[in-house]
Amino acid sequence: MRHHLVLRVVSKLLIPFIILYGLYVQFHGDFSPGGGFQAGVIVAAAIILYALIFGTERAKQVFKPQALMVLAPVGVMIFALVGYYAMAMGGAYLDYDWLAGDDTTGQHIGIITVEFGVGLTVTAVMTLIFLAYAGRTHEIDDDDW
Amino acid sequence: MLELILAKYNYWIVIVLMMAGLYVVVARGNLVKKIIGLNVFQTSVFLLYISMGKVAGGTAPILTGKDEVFSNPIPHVLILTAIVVGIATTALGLALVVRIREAYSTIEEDEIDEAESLDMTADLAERRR
Amino acid sequence: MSTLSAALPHLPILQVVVPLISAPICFLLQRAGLAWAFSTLVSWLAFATSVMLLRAVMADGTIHYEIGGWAAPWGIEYVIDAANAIVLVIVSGIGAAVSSYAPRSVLAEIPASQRGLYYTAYLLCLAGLLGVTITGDAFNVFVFLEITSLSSYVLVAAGAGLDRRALTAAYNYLVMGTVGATFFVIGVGLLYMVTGTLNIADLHERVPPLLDNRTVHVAFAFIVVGLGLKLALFPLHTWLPNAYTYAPSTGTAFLAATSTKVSVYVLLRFLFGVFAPTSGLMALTMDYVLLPLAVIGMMAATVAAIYQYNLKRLLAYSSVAQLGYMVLGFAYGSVDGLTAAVLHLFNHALMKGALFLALGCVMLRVGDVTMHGVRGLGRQMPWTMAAFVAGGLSLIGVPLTVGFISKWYLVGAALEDGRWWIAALILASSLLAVIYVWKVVEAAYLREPPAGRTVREAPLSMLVPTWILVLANIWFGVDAELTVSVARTAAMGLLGVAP
Amino acid sequence: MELLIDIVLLAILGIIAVAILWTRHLFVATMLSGAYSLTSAALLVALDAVDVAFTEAAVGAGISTVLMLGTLTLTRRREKATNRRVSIGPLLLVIVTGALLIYGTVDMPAFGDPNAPALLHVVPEYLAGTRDDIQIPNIVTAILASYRGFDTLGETAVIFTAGVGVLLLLGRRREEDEEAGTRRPEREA
Amino acid sequence: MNPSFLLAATLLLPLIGTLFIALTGSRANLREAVTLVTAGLLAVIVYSLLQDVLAGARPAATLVEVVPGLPLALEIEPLGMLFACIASGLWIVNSLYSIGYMRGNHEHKQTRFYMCFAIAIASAMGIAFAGNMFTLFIFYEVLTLSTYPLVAHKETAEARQGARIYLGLLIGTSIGFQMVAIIWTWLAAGTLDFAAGGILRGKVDPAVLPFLLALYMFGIGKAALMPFHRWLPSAMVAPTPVSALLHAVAVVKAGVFTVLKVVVYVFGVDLLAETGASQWLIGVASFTLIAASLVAMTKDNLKARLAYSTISQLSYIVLGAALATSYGVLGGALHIATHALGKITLFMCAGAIYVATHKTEISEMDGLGRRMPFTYGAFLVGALSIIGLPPLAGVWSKWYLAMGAVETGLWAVVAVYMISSLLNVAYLIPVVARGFFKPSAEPVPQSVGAAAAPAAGGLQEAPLLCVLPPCLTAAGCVVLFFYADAVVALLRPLVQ
Repeated sequence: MRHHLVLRVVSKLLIPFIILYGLYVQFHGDFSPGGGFQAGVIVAAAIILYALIFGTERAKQVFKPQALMVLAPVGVMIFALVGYYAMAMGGAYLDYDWLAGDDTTGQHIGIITVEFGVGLTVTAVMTLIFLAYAGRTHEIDDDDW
Repeated sequence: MLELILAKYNYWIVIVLMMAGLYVVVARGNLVKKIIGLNVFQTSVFLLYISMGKVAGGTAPILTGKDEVFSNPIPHVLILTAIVVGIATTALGLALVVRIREAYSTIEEDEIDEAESLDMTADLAERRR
Repeated sequence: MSTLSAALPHLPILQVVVPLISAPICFLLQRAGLAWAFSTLVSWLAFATSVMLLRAVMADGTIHYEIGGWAAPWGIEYVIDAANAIVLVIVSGIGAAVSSYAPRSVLAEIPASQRGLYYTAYLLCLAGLLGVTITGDAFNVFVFLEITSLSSYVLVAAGAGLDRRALTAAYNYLVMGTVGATFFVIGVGLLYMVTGTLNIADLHERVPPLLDNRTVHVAFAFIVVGLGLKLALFPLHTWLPNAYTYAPSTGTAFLAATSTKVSVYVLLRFLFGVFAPTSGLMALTMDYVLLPLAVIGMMAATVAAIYQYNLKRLLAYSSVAQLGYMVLGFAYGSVDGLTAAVLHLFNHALMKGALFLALGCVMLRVGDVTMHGVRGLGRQMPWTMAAFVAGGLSLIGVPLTVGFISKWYLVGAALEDGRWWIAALILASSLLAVIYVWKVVEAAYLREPPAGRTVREAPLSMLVPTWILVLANIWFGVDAELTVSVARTAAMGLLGVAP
Repeated sequence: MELLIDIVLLAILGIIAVAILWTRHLFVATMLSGAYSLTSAALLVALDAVDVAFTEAAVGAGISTVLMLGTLTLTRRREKATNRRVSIGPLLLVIVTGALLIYGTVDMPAFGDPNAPALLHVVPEYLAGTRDDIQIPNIVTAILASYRGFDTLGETAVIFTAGVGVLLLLGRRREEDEEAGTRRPEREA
Repeated sequence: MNPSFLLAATLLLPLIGTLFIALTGSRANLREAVTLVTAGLLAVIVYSLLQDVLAGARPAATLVEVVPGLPLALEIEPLGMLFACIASGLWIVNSLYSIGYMRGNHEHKQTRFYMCFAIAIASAMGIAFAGNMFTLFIFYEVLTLSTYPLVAHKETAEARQGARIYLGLLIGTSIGFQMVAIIWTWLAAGTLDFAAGGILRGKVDPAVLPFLLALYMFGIGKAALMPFHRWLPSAMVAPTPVSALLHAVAVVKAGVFTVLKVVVYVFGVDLLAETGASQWLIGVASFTLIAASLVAMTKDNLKARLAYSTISQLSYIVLGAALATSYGVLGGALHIATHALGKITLFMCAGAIYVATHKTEISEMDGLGRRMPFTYGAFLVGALSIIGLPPLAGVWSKWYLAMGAVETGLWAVVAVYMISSLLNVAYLIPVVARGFFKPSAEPVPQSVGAAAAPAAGGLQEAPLLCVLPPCLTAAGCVVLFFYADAVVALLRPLVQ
């Protein structure tokens, strides 16, 4: 689809906004619908859009698979480590009350951190999965459809 | 009677949808179609769950400060998890389909069965040698 | 030491989250050797944890652990009693044995670039199985069941390096497993709808008064069918033979010895820990649906096993039959029956673990696990084949092996119940097992190897774990006091009978 | 009004489901499946499940459609024609299963019942707890990330597992796999 | 030494022997020496225990408690002592014979042969000294499994087939019937310990006692009660030493020994007598007894004929037990000893003939007696003992068995014993008669056996180690005739 100028320009404009929206969903999940998972999917969608328009090879240069392969496990680890940290502080596993001096703050910190971990993993895994599919074949041409 | 229908119609339609999905899974021989069927099946189950949490006249479970009637948030939480599980399964299933296509040059169940019985004969022939 | 004692109250959660967080670490390690060493270390840690938990449970009774500090039923709690403590031990124990065994086998069977991922999937599977077993929350069961299932599909599909049929086997497993999981979720949803809770203990209080509720009946049906798919209850077993045949040797050994067992346990937990049907429609279902299916499965799968040429498939069919034994045991609904079921769950894991590990050795050296491949191996790989024969004898139920103890209790429970025909069928099926085991024995010991084939005995790194399981087969066959007492405590706990 | 929206959306879902059953073109089926998810999302909004709707739209209509399209480019577009006749066995199975479920609905609380048992047991504590202890507005997030946070950890692990699986299956170049598919395990001499 | 220790040693010693046989497998002489030394030591231990038992002691040892209430326990009582003496004593003789036979025949895989043999003996000891039915069952199964490789020794298609039947029937009956019976007993009586007078009195409805007894009797496949006797002829594909010691002594006697144990210590003779639960068994045993004798007459293959003879003789003992009288039980127990001596002699002679001439069919053996006088002499003595003629041991057991029948007033059973003895004459004596009196079919006998050489006088005996043992056991038949009293004294406590 590289020759569709309109598409390229529009998406170039859109992609930053999609990612921004993803970040909003990520960190505003406490207040409105959304959270790590939805945010992760949105950001991944932005990356996938980029890959579709500009080609997987170029996408891989921007979003390096090696980096994604680090981010995916790190997201899970962030979540799990919050649990361990609470445990080390004296609470039960994942007991956010122990993350800060006061329970409510602790809960907020906990929720935001784990949601971040979820978002990281989802973004990375979704992108990786897409790249794996895409890496399996030649570039997708219009004629394919 | 009407009351019964009004009380349950949502469940019934959702159940029919679920069964349509399940039918595709069981009856269709195309591997991609099966995955699509699974998706329809699971999505309908999500609807069933959410339906049971609905409260007439309720709102989305987001605290706004006013004393409102909320729909049951627990099914929402569960289904969020289930959706994630669903996409994970779909991704893995489709990856398998891609590999199957590469290995067998087909994604139709009957043709794969044929190829596998050929594999079996080849195995035996090799041992006879 | 102080950190250790501080960790003690957290053992229940550590049992699961240590393997769980190890999976991403393993993923990051990349190099196969490191990934192996790490996953083995974690498996042994998990094993040690489960042994400590079992001891604690047997000494002090049920352990509760509230995750996130939220009391049940609002939060998710872990509940450990004798029934799941023994399952934890078997899962982590088999995990430890299989992962110690793995490197040479994985080296031979799995392409270099996939080995690290394979170990990661194994750790996820281990964490999932442990999580399913230990949890006291119905929906949490589903989540961890899916970790298990997805990683099992991966473990099976990893066999594609050797045989493309691994792919279709994994695909079928995935479709049937997903349908099963979805059925389970429907069942749990229906239960939630009428009770408002997901906590198993809470459900146990709220469901029995509703035993005449039709929604509960349907929930029961869906949970049984869903778990039936996962545990390969005849006739829902069709995914199993291919999955076990084409998965890599280590994957087969691990899955065969653990995953269906855990599903059996979950079914057990739901049947007795939630529904507790002593009368009515559900009790009738157990008597007239579950029991006959178990019996038919036991016989049909045994007969099918006799006609198999590929030994992994042979053992897979034998597994279906053995699952029939377990379901039989708890379909009686008596303490004796449940004791027999739990006992067999443990014992069967030991047998199948040993047998599949022995086959892994054959796969490594001969590259062919068919009747043809094992010809004359009795002399060429004496230790491997001796392990296989010992496992086979256990499968038949020869005295001084765990199989005998299982059969003793299964038949005893059937007789106690006055179900003569079932006792007769159990014995008939174990006699048929003689046929398929002996086909292998004859091929290995009484036939000449194919002309020109020379193979050496398997390496020690594989023989030792195999023989550890074989010796466990004998040890718990000679001294069954521990297993029997745990199984009995478990059975009484599940039935809510005071000791 | 709610009822009307509800029924219209359900009807659309029904039509899409039949169309999926009917079509032989996998591309069409994929698109229909996306549409199905999108319509479901709309229905979920009507059922007050905004979080779920959001996710279903992003996942069902977005990611999974993209993955399916990706699969189709790697495989093929059309289903084999012979597979379209109605098969009795599966039909029977589906009818029995459906009938069983409908039988189960008889004793269910009515749709929208504000006094359903599910609303009376754990939910009130969640509402109060979210307001007082956790103090965030989105109750779903509170339950998801805190009360049932462990489920969410599991869920993240599920996604991670899928990633591991896909990488294992598709992570390498195709030629490597084809080469590998034909070999027997190296016999160690 | 501590009797419990000695008791455990009877089991351990052959197992240790097995280990050493395996280790010395490459050096034949050393290996055979190990076998002989082990056999000798075992006999010494058993006979030292015999002194204790005669003095009234009942040494016991618990090895391990498998499941609460189900220990692996050993305890000596007279019947078991008798069986152990026979098995361990004849193992020495048979080991000598094995060496001659296996070498004479250039058999392959001799190490495996001796190892399995030693394990089989260990399990026979376990059966003899088992303190409860559970332990007995376990060793019973081990005996089956350890003899399987011996039956399949030749590894030909025929051997595989025979071994399959052997294993199938023995495992099948034991798991299919015997195990059920044992579990049933356990559930009913709450124990499986052998106790004088039985453990079932008042625990099982007398109406189902015959059924339980049937499960036991058919479950003890080694007793070769029809219709589960097919394994015994099938097992004849094994090398002759195996047939001699195991399928004339250890294995089959383990079967009838178990029958006696069950009758005496599980059911109790009195209980059976009172309830008449064993009446049906009299019929089945009598039928087997006569039918097997008749079949034996039709067999031309010597080992097959001996096998059917064994089936018939085993039924003597089962019949004795079924009579449920003290004489019957005593006679049965005594018959274990006398028949063992007689039959092992016959088998060893058959093997000696095979080693020397490679002949297996009786019709081909015309005139052999003159060339193999020692072998045929021993055969004659063994045959006469089995027929039950004085001054040979066989007469005593038949006497007691007949007494038992008289005691119950069942004259038909007496008649069965008598007819059967006549049939014994009809199928055993022709073998000897053809050997001595028929002219040889082949004029110039060519030696096939290793050590055999047509020396002056036309002697063509098998190697010394093949001929000496049957002569020894034949002599034993004579000796036992005079010392039967000692055996009866040993067994006396059984029926008091």
